[in-house]
Amino acid sequence: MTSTAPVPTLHTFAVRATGVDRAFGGVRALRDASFSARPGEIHALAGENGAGKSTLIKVLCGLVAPDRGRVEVNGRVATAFQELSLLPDLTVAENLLLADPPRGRLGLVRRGRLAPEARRILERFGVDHIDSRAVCADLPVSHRQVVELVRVLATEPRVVFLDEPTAALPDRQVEWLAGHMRRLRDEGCCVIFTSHRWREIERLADRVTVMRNGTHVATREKLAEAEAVTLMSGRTLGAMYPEIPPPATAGPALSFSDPGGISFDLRPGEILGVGGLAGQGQRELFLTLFGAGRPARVTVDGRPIRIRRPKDAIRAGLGIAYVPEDRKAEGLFLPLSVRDNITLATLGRRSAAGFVRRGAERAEVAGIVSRLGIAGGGAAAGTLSGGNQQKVVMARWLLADARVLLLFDVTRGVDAATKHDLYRLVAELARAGKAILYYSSETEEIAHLCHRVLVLREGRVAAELPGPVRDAERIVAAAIADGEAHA
Amino acid sequence: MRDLAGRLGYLVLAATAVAYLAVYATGLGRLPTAFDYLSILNTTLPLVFVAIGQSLVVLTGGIDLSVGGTVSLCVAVTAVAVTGFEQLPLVLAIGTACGVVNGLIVAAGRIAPILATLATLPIFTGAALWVLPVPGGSIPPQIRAVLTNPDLPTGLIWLGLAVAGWLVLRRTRFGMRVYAIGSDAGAARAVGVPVERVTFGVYALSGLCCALAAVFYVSTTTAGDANAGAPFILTSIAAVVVGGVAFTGGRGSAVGAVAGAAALALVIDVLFFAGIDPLYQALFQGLFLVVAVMLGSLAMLLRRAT
Amino acid sequence: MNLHRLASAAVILLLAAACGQAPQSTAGNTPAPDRKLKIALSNSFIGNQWRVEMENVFKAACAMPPYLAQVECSIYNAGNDVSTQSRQIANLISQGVDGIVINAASTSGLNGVVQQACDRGIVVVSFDNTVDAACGLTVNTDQIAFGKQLAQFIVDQLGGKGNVVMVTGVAGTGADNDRNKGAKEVFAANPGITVVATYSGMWDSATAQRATSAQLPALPQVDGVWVSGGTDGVIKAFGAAKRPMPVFGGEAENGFRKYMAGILTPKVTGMSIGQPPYLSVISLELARAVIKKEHPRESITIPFPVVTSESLKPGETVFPDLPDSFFADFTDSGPDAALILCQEAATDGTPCPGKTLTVNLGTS
Amino acid sequence: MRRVLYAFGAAGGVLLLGTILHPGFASWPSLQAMLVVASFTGFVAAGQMLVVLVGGIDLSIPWVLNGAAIMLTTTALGQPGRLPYALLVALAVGAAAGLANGLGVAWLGVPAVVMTLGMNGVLQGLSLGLSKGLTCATCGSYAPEPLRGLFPLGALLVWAGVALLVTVVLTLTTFGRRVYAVGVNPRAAYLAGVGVRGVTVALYTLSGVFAALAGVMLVGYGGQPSLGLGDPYLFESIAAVVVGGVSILGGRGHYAGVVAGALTLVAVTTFLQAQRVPEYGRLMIYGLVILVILLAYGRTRAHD
Repeated sequence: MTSTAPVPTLHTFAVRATGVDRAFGGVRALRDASFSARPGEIHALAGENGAGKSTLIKVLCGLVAPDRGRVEVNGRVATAFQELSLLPDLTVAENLLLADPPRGRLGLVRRGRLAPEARRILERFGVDHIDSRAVCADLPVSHRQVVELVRVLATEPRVVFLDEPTAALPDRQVEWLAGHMRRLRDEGCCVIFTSHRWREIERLADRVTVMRNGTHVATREKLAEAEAVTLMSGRTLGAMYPEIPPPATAGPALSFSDPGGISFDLRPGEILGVGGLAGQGQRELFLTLFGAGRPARVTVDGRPIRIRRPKDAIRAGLGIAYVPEDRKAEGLFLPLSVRDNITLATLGRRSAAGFVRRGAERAEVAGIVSRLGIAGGGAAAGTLSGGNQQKVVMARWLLADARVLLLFDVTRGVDAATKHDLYRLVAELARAGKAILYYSSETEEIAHLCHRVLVLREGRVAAELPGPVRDAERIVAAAIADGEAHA
Repeated sequence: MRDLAGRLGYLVLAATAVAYLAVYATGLGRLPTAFDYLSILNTTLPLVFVAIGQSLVVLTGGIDLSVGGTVSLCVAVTAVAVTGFEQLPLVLAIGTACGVVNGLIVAAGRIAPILATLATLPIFTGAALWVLPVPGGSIPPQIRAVLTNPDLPTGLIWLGLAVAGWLVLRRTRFGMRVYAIGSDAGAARAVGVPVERVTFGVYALSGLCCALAAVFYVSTTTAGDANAGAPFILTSIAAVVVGGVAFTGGRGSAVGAVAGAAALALVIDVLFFAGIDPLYQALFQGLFLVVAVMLGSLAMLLRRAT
Repeated sequence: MNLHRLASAAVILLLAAACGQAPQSTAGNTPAPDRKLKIALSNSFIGNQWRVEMENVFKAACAMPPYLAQVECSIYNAGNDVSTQSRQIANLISQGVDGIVINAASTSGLNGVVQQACDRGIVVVSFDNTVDAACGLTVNTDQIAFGKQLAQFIVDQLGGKGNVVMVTGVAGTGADNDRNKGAKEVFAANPGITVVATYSGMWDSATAQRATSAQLPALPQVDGVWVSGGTDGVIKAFGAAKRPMPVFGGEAENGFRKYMAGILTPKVTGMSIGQPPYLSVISLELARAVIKKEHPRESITIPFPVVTSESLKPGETVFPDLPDSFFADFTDSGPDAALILCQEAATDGTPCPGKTLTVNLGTS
Repeated sequence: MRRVLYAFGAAGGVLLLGTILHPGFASWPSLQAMLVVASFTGFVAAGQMLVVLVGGIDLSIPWVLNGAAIMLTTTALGQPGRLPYALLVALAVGAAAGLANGLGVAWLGVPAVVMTLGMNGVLQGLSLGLSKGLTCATCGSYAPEPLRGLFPLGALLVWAGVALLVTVVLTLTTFGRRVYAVGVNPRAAYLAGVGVRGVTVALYTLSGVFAALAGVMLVGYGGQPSLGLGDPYLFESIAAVVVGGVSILGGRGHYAGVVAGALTLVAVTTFLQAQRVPEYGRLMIYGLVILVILLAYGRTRAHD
């Protein structure tokens, strides 16, 4: 924490942060965080979700001002954000050239030149299969991710931040990206990226910085996975996951059969994992089952039921619950109290003539809050930490007596301790007879938590693995087997 | 289908124009004359300019209710103070200043546009009443001869310049940024668009457009009225939505809004020649607005379905 | 789908039609004597009772001899939007009408198009909210005199001493300004009179009532009230606040006259001057007469009908069966009446049965 | 809640200033008169607030109000016996218009501004056309006596009733909880099983009903409808809602604040009239007051 080292004339660092604090609402995303990266290196920023990586990047590239501390940057910076920063209504060409469009006399933008110029850039990066005149909102996610990366790389920056650049990329595009990262590095550029795939970090990074709970833990040139996990989570690998009890042998709680290529039975007490690379139809599957996508037909206790909207799923005689990954957009009402958030889906059961029976409500909320260990019960949901927020959403569905839980990447953006709590909770729910469909962007979790794993590829089941798989590599292997043919 | 929504304004204009020709021809047994076109052109010009300004604001996802006050104020100043071409810049400066005030409140004060402009509307209207307590004033004939000559289609030149001005603006970095902000202000900021500055500029331009509209207004009517701006609030919004500019921002164009303004003007004529009972006129204008926009929504729905 | 091209084609068609048509002179100056004259009423806004009556009496007059045989009438409303009204007048020019009778959305806003109508030999007569354009004829009452006479009545009743409230009309309009100007002159000339409050009633009874209610508690004793419009609302506000009734000078709302006549209680002392709705019929007659060259091309100012609490006659100047908001001076009365109309003409726009309408334009 | 206090503070401040400059400004008769005038804004703003709570806006208020007022008088024919029936018809007109707005916004995806603006025109045309400009001589277009007898105290009780009703519905019922949820995050509300479209339609319908109620009360106050009756209430209702601290983005606000907002606006107008500020000055100061309050709220936004 040396705060004021004199800046050398020949820069030994490309970016440097010293003693940075930053809080959002009540949540401290960065506390006394320090970081330094050199020109001509690929520097991985590792850490669990919620460790402060994204915030650190935003602080380093100047988008977010630190509450305290000091940030120094040498040279032009470009950033690819985790939540894409493409402008949805603009074309690919406009997005690529927004910062520096081709201009003619009088400094006017030559709109006719936009598309060809953008096409040249796309060609230069070998991705000319993307139409430069297409409107971004109409592109598939993987293409959008590529456009975002091209936008960043094409500006020939001296410092590049790539926040989860591979999350939505098919494997071949990951190779493509790796090539460009190396080229930039060799040209003396400083490339900083984050990834939740350790394989990529090992393969690409010259140095790794590990963060935990908003602060710097270690910076190493070589780092074995086991040690990294320990550094990131503060505990050892094995102890992370609880024992999962065997599922009940009863008939399926829910059967789903989609002519599109996914069918499965889900038994009470069973945790069924849904794996595969990101964006292979997992989200669509979850939303469909919950009635928020295409209309779905499921069979419950032998009865066929149509689900056309979430209300149907919640009622449906079985209670399906959906816990989304994006709590803020899809799960929570941030300014409303924890109580309001928890009871929203079950207001009908605690009301008389349309009035909320507040006594009953208070008791139930108090019960579930203490059972899940939600801190800050009376406050607005927006002031809670990520983990507590996720528990609030879980609590909502537990109160609803849901029998089928659709848990979609529920551990994203949650600190290690809460993650551990959530795993235990999932195991406990299974033991209590809930049927659970589980997806996580961290394949590790699926490998350790699930009785069975469906591996999806392009919206179909590519493989079904009996669990616990334990070795995440096997899921990844199943996900990419003969995948090259499609990419 | 995205294209269909974007071209809503032209389609509605075309449909209204055909309807106009049809009712005119059946009503009078002949086609419209140059007089008709010229008077349509001259009476529509003020709305065209306000609609251009409004469309810029709506493109960034905002809305400007104060256009009514700004137009009133500029009409008042034009009628009172303009004795020759040399005073016109003063009017334009006052309009722009009104826009600057809105821009400051919206961009720096971080007040929602609809509220900021709701508050400035009575302020500007009050200023107009102060400048011109009674309708009156005048505009020098030489200005009128150049702007909205009743015998020559000089208005076409200004309409052309307005559209050309938009096309030029569309080709500046500023123009691209307007769309970027309307599309997603957060993402635009993340990629380095100076959101506050552009927002500020858009409101200033809207004020300038109101001033231009006011000058044309006084030129067509030959005198001023401090209540002149009020009808422009809702009609400019109507013109913008009929013109296919999305209320969420980022989609549409000022030329579409121009088409929307022209369509709204033609609707009046269609109702006139169709001999609709005057008491029911508002009914048809309301239906026209809703149906025109519903077509746009329908186009978007179809697009989403495909 | 090439909708864009389709749209362009339609617009081009429109423009082609424009070029293909030689500009045509529309109206002849003197129509053949046997042809029916086309006279249109272009009204700005139909949103108040006065305007409705004004249109109704126009409609009724057109359905009565001699107009029934001589004139083909039409009516257009523009919703208080100047550009809409200008479009409508332009369309009337295209239609080749012989005369246009206008109640304008803006005294100044129609100058341009009225000039064009004049240029094509169309007789334009504006009334009530008149048009400034010099070529047009006007039919109106003297608004400054209106303000003065009401004010003078109050001053006389109070013996030149007391507190007076002024309830004005819609700011920024000519009539409001003229009436206020007249009144202020009179009040200023009487040092014993203090104007203790001035606020706008927007020429609307409900608004005047609300504004007065909100004002009254903060006002000292009020001896006289001068109202530009919405008088019955002001009286109701005084009644609700249990204030003693001052002397009123106001418009010709039937409600005000009911109070004056004691049909409604409390009976008030007052003077009621109307801007008569039949201005539209006088304008119609002026237009007809000018086109037929029976009357010189001159504007006329008609005297406004004046009644006081003493001179009211039920069924003639006050109508117990009609609503308060009704303007009671839809017909003139007395031996020198400009015209006499029946009740149903004003309420329903239907012709007075078996009657030939004679409109006396006076000697001017 | 802080904004509600601010709103009451603003109202109190204006009244205090008025009392200092005009003794008797805040006396009971004066206050009562101001309350009655504020109640009309209060009725309309109740509906406007409900719509704003889910991020919408209702521009059809002027002619919903007028249409209901006209329906009331032409149905009641001035006879007390027909009053209940007439009241029902008038409120039903408002409900029908609001329902149509809601369906257009929630099911057809028409932007609220456009849908309600169009509805305003539609109602204007229908009201004028069907009533022939209200000149129904035979129907003696008066509000029946019992309605007129409501003023002033009865009307204030009605307002208090509305305030109580809106507050109770929003804070104590399941519907109220759902309203705030939809206002804060419609997507999440949908995923929590809330019928977002149903809630939206219900709120627009209620807005229509409240506008109609305002029309009924105004007819009772003035004794009869006039055609420009609703015009002042469009922008005034929005102003009362935002001065009352309701977030225009939806999901936040209380009717108590709106009551204070309506009072503030009326007090400001009355004060300026008492000060004999000319019309242009009144307009400018009115705008400035709204602006200052908005800026004050803007500063607190970061905290709540």
